[in-house]
Amino acid sequence: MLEISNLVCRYGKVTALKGISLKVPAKQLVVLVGANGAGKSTTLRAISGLVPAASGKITFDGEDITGMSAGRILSLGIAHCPEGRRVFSQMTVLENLEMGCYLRSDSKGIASDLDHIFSLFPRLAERRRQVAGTLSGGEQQMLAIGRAMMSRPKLIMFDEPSLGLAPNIVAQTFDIIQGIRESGTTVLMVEQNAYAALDMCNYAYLLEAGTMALEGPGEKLINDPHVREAYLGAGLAHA
Amino acid sequence: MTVAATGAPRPILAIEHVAVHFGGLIAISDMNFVVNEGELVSLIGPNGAGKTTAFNVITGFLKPTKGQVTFKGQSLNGLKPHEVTSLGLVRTFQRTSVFEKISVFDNVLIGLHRRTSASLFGTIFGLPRERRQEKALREEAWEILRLVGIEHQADELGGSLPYGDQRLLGVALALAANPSALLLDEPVSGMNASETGRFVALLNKLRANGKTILLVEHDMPMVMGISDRIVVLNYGRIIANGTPKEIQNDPDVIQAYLGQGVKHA
Amino acid sequence: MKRLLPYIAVAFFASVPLWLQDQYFLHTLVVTGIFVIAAMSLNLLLGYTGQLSLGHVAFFGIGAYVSALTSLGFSVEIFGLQITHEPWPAVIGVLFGTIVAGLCGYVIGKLAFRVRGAYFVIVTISFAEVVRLVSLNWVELTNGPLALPGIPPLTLGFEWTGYATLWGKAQNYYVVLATIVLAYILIKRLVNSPYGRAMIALRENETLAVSVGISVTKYLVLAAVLSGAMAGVAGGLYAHYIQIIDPMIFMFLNTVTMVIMVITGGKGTLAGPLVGGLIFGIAPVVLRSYVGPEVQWILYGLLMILIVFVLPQGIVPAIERWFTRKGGSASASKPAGLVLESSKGARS
Amino acid sequence: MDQLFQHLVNALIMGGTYALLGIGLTLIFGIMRIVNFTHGELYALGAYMMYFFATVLGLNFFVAIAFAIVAGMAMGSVIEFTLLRPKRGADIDTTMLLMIGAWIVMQNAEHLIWGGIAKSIPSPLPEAPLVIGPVSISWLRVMVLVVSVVLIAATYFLINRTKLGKAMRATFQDGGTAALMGVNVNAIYTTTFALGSGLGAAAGALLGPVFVVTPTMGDLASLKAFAIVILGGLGNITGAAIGGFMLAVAEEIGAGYISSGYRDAMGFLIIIIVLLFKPTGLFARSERIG
Repeated sequence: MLEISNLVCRYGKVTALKGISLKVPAKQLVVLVGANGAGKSTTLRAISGLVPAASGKITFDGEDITGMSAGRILSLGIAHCPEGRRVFSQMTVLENLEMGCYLRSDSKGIASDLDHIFSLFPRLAERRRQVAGTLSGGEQQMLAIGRAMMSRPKLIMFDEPSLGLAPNIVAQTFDIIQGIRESGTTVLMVEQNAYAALDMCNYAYLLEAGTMALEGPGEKLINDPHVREAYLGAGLAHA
Repeated sequence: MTVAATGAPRPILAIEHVAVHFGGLIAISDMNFVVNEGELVSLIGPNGAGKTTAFNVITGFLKPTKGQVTFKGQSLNGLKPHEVTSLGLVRTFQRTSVFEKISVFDNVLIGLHRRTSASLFGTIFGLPRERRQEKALREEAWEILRLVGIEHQADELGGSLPYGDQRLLGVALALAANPSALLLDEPVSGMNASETGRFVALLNKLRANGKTILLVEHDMPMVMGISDRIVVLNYGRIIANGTPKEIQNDPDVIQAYLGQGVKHA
Repeated sequence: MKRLLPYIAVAFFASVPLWLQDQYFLHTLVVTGIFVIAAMSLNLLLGYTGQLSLGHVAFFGIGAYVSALTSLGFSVEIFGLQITHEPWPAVIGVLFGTIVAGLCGYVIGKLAFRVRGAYFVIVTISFAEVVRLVSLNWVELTNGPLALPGIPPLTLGFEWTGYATLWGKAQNYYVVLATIVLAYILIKRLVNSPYGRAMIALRENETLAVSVGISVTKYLVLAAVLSGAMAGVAGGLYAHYIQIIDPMIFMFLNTVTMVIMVITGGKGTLAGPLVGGLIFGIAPVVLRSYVGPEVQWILYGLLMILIVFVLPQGIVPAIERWFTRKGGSASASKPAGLVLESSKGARS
Repeated sequence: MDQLFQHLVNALIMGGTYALLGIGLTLIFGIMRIVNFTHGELYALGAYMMYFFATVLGLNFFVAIAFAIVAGMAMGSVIEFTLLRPKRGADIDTTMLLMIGAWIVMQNAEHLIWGGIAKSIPSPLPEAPLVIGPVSISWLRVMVLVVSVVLIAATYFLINRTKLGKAMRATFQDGGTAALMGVNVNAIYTTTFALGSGLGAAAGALLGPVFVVTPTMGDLASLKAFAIVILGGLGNITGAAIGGFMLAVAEEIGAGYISSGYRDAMGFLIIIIVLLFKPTGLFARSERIG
């Protein structure tokens, strides 16, 4: 469904991605793991059109989306749930969700999708008139996920959904993401919490300093000592 | 704990019961640790664990909600960042570590700010004392550049240096303030292997000169290789404090970094 | 060559009254010189600390009014108290004007510590506007819109030397030139000292500057005081040269003129305000014979926009860069855009 | 006491147009971080356009107001497109200098086109004032108040109740994430600048007939708009509306009870005092860190 080949991205002098390739098949959950600064977020930002590609190609459903505007890419069906949630903190819960479907104009469909989100997250329904900045971290995460779902995407990308959340909320968040995939939406997730992510995914990629170091089914990577090394440093392989 | 055999460890920096809340969000809850004189301690932890927040509290850029930081026995509570620097506790920054549009040499001269006592009057009238002082400062700036190993680039603009050299210049700037303790915020992130190698060599040199160093860093091989002691933060709380070996085999640390959901390991 | 340039410039400008026949043009040069001093003072704040003061004319005007009133004398009633001041020599007036303007700089500098960026700009504008309205409405003191006429010219000298009264344009020209040279030396020494470096460091990256132990308040306030005082000197010279001042002196356009001078010449460079000041001091006289004042101002505005787009650093750095590129490697080790005298041989 | 009522009514009427001025300016600052020095000139433009459409062309008074607003919006779009868009992301000082340049050009162009002599715009409304008890108000001023309140309400509705308004607020809070939602941030910037300019022009179109129209009328308007915006907190729309009325009251009281010469000084004194004691404005929310 989504295919990246030889993508290179630069921020000024620093090359964040040095020619990576990956595939996300339809209706699957693919994760991208790796240590801080490996280039995970940049990959997602490049897919959504927020970071220009220096070279390489990104295709979605067979269409070349490299260099398209963020709005165009969104309307093709790729939603991006950004790192750190980034809810509009001074707008209400409802307005945040409405921003999620900014490009849509089918009011009936929007209304039913809103109902769907509210049934999925009853906490948000209770607080629909509340300003998002006053929500707890977990509630903000639900809101960010709901907002991404409001565009009725074919593919949702999550950037570090567990970041800064308490462990029980993390588990809940992963359950929701699992549910999204089961309902037929493709998921590409970047996650630092590697074991949990690898445990739930269909396929995984390990990024290291802007290059793909390893790929394979989740259970295979979990047992690969290379993953642990990537996080905690070498010299541990036999620990 | 693991301080060299020069006698009992003498604490230079102590963080006691520090907590930081941003609105409802708890960035740091009850943090306690000590850095001893001459020690190299690393502060590590996953993203969002509160490391940079901790740095900001220690150096006066952020006021803690609770608790206090003491340096050389003096409480830093309520001090402004430049006053903290004056006590000899100097930091570097993750991103903006140098003055980009100023020459490397002048960068270091700016760093030497704290060492001058030039009077405004003397400066404006070009009195001998101020001239002598200025000359001495320039000498010292050269010395620092040589120590760090970027003296051949003295005339370049700070921002035009290669990335690794910029970070070295950042340390030179901090060193110019004559710190007894140096706080480095992710100094080698984004460096390539040879740059990291140079940086580690510099750190070792500084240690040999008796500087105390507190490091926040993600580069695990480097942290494991150089630290006397490692403090691990997760969710704003210290989950481990020990030697690199102890840390590497600490199940809590492994869980913090790689997450739950593992049946094996 | 570059070392000699300032001396050549001073020698050239010192010779001007000897051969210039056109008295009106000499007058233009005197006024331009006064504005150059004001622009230099603005550059200290805008160029070296990065604080855009759009009320700078207030310091200039305060210098002018205080100096004029000190030398004219006045008698006002404040809260039922009659305060009368007998005329003092003009030189003392300029000195007082400088001190009062410097004190105002202190107040504004203290404010700058609390509010930055857009807020600071607006505070400075408001300050100038309040001062203008006071000068307009405190008729008992300032004569209001009717202007303060008959301000005595400067007198120089001591009791034992006798006094020389500066009636002539050429004499005033030399006083202004000397003041410019003094101001230039003062700023140059300051900029190449720990004081100036601290200011530049704050401009370039405040967080980093603070981390090496530089106090924000101390240096911003210092820059504001020096800048205000220097603008006050310019105002005092202006009052005693023109010999009549009115509240129009506080017009926002006067500040804008100073800003254009600094930006065009090159903010944060020693020569910038001199070059920009000369251009914009003389340009109106040249343009006057071709176009009306409105068109002139339109051209100013367009030029300002153009400068931001084409030469954001200003003329002086652009010329320096051009010379370094042309001059080859001999002096090219010193990169363009450099704000401090660099390393090695530089003397203070 | 009667005097006080009269002052308060006068203040209420001026306050409406001040609020328009302030909202226009704060909108632009809040979303685009631009200190718009041309704001006063857009105000003057509104007044001149009013003069042109109503007096020179003899159009219906209210149609002329609408046209003047449209002209202000068009001018705003031009400024945004030619000066600000190419310098997107530049620091605030750079855009400030551009705006100062544009301000000089606009003011002197007005001078050139219309001459320095003040223009007056006759109003079609009855001459005899409306008298309620001790207070008397001209019908023209009543109209000014009504129209400004309608425009304030319309702006409020646009920002809080429409999709465009939501996109504007989202861009204001987090441009990057707004772009992720599919908002065309560039278009929002242009719209915002046009809208803010239109409000400034509206204030000019309304006050033009009350006072006279001169090329320098924009200067004081700009400075007052700054005062209003600082009172309300930069970027705070409701704050600007309240700030507008507060400034008007302060001016009326200052002029009525202290000295009319200092009427215009009130705004600046307020700025300085507010910034000294509460630099974030009277109605700013406490800022969130992190």
